[in-house]
Amino acid sequence: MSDDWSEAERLTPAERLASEALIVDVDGFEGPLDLLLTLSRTQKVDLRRISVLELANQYMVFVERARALRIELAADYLVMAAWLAFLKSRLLLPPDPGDDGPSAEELAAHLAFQLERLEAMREAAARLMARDQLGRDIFARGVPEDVTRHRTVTYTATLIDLMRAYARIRTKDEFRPFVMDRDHVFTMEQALDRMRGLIGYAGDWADLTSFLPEGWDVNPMRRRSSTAAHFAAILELAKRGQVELRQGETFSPIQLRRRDGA
Amino acid sequence: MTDTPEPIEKTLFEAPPMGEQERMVEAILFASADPVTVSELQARMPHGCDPAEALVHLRKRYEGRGVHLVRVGDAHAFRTAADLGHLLQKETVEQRKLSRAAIETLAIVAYHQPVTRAEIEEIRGVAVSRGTIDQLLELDWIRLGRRRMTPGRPVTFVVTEHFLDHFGLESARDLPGLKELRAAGLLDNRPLPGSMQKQDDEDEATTGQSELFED
Amino acid sequence: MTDTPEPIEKTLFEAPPMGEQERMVEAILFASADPVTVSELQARMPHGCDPAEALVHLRKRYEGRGVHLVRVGDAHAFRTAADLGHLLQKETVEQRKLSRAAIETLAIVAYHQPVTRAEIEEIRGVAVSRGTIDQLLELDWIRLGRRRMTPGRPVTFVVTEHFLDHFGLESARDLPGLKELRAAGLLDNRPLPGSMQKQDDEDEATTGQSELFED
Repeated sequence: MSDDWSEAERLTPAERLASEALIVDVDGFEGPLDLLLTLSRTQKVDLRRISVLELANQYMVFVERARALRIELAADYLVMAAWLAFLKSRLLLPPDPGDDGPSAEELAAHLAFQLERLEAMREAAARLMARDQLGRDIFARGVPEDVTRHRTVTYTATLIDLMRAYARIRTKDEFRPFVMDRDHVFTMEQALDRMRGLIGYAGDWADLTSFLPEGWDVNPMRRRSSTAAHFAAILELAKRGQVELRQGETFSPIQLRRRDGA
Repeated sequence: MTDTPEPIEKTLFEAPPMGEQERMVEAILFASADPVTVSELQARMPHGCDPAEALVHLRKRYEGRGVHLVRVGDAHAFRTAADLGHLLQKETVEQRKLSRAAIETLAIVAYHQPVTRAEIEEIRGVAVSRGTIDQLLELDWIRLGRRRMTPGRPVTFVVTEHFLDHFGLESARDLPGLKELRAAGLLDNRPLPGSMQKQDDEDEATTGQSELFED
Repeated sequence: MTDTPEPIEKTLFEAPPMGEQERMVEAILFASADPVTVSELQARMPHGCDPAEALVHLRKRYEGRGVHLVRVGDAHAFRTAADLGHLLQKETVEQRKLSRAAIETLAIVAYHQPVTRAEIEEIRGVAVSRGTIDQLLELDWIRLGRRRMTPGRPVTFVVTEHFLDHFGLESARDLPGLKELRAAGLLDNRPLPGSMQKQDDEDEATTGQSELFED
């Protein structure tokens, strides 16, 4: 490494100053290749004709400076330093005829290629970002009447769903007062009107059931309704003294007859 | 020359040509999320522009096109030509289940039609939201029937042909009765107190219902 | 007339006149914020329409206007003219600042696609953090491509249509300076001399890429 130091001493003071400035910025580098690319700019030549030997020197000066300043460098920076040291020695020594690996020049050319490629990508990225961008320079329709907004939602229900729903309501509502079906209801007023006309024919005891209107004796609900209405009607007539009522025993037929003199 | 002196401002801050102003208005209206007023246009465009005039030109340019320049209150916006609206409806059919309220309401209309909103509410035991009725109307499953000849003359609802079609029914009379619902096990899940006595009621209900559909 | 009978199909399923088709394409593209493909247009338009031809007419019609018809990959969209962007800055939604690593990675994916993570790292000379890739995926600027047919079958990354749309590119072939970079050999995945195994990777990469840009 003392050899490296002597190399480093050959750098101009300006170069040394520049590499020290770089150290301050060490966190800003995106890896050793990025650092090498920055260092290569000091050579102010086409990357294809860059002196890799010189670049290797600059890099090693950078690493040494960082070490002197007790700056922790990431491992990949040190790996690169080791590789550059190896490359440098290969470049300086005459080629070994027995070595069938890549030549030092090939390795150097590859490093130059890598740098050039990275530089090219960096420029391409800059050009890309400088393009007119959607939402910044170019704009899409502000009120997209997009099809997604016009998406038709179809609601589905099967007959079973419908039946279940109805069944659910009906089971839920067993205790709901049932909507009166007027067709099946015989009111007391109706029965009273009717009985007033009929009692004239009830000279003798007759069952109340025989006074029920036609068509109201088969259907159970109709029968119950008319029976109740007529029962209430004859109670009213009895109260007014127009009829007499009798019932032999509990649950036996109720009988009525016209009260004489009424 | 002295009679009509050119205002100095005009020469100093020359407005872009009208064609250019038209392009500006076009781009602003296109990109804006809301309709844009003339004064908003003016504020965005270079000094001396006449957006009102540019709008006139632009409107003419889009006449008969697939997109029109329309006036929305005080503002202006691009809108799809009315006759092409159907192209924007991509058939992404998303199937959703009807809400419980909606299906119950529908069932009541089907079984009790013609039925008023108050009657639906009485049967369901809860208020029926406007939205539920609207949804069913929109789906074309129910429609307005004749007004009920009772105080207030409330509107009634009946099911539509489309409803019958959707549910594969020839007529509303084909709806399974309560007996069939019970037979299908749909009513049996909750034996109720006094269910013996209810049996009659149920029969009654079936009868009543068939009468209901007779007219 | 009798000499050249009109084919029956033509009379039965006559497509709308081209002017009408142009209006339709105009309406559909105007209504959509995202680019619409020709096949999507075809699916929405009446039978027998030729949206590709309508697009040619429409593009011409909007030349020099404030709004342009642009091509994005296989799709088409209306976009405001770039020179009017300054009038529309108000609409800008502040965009997250991309890190330098993200921008470079994006450029590498765009120019070298399909590219593996290892290749990106080789080009940049540094590890690519998970977060960088995630950010680009999230922006929908890159997506996973086919797996590379090399040991380990690594995934590759390619740019998306959305990327093209964002940067106003018709296709990845239109990336600025692509030809020059390729001619200079800077898009080659040149291996470190002496590493035989890398050779295969390179062939794959080159093939993959040329395929991508050829079609």
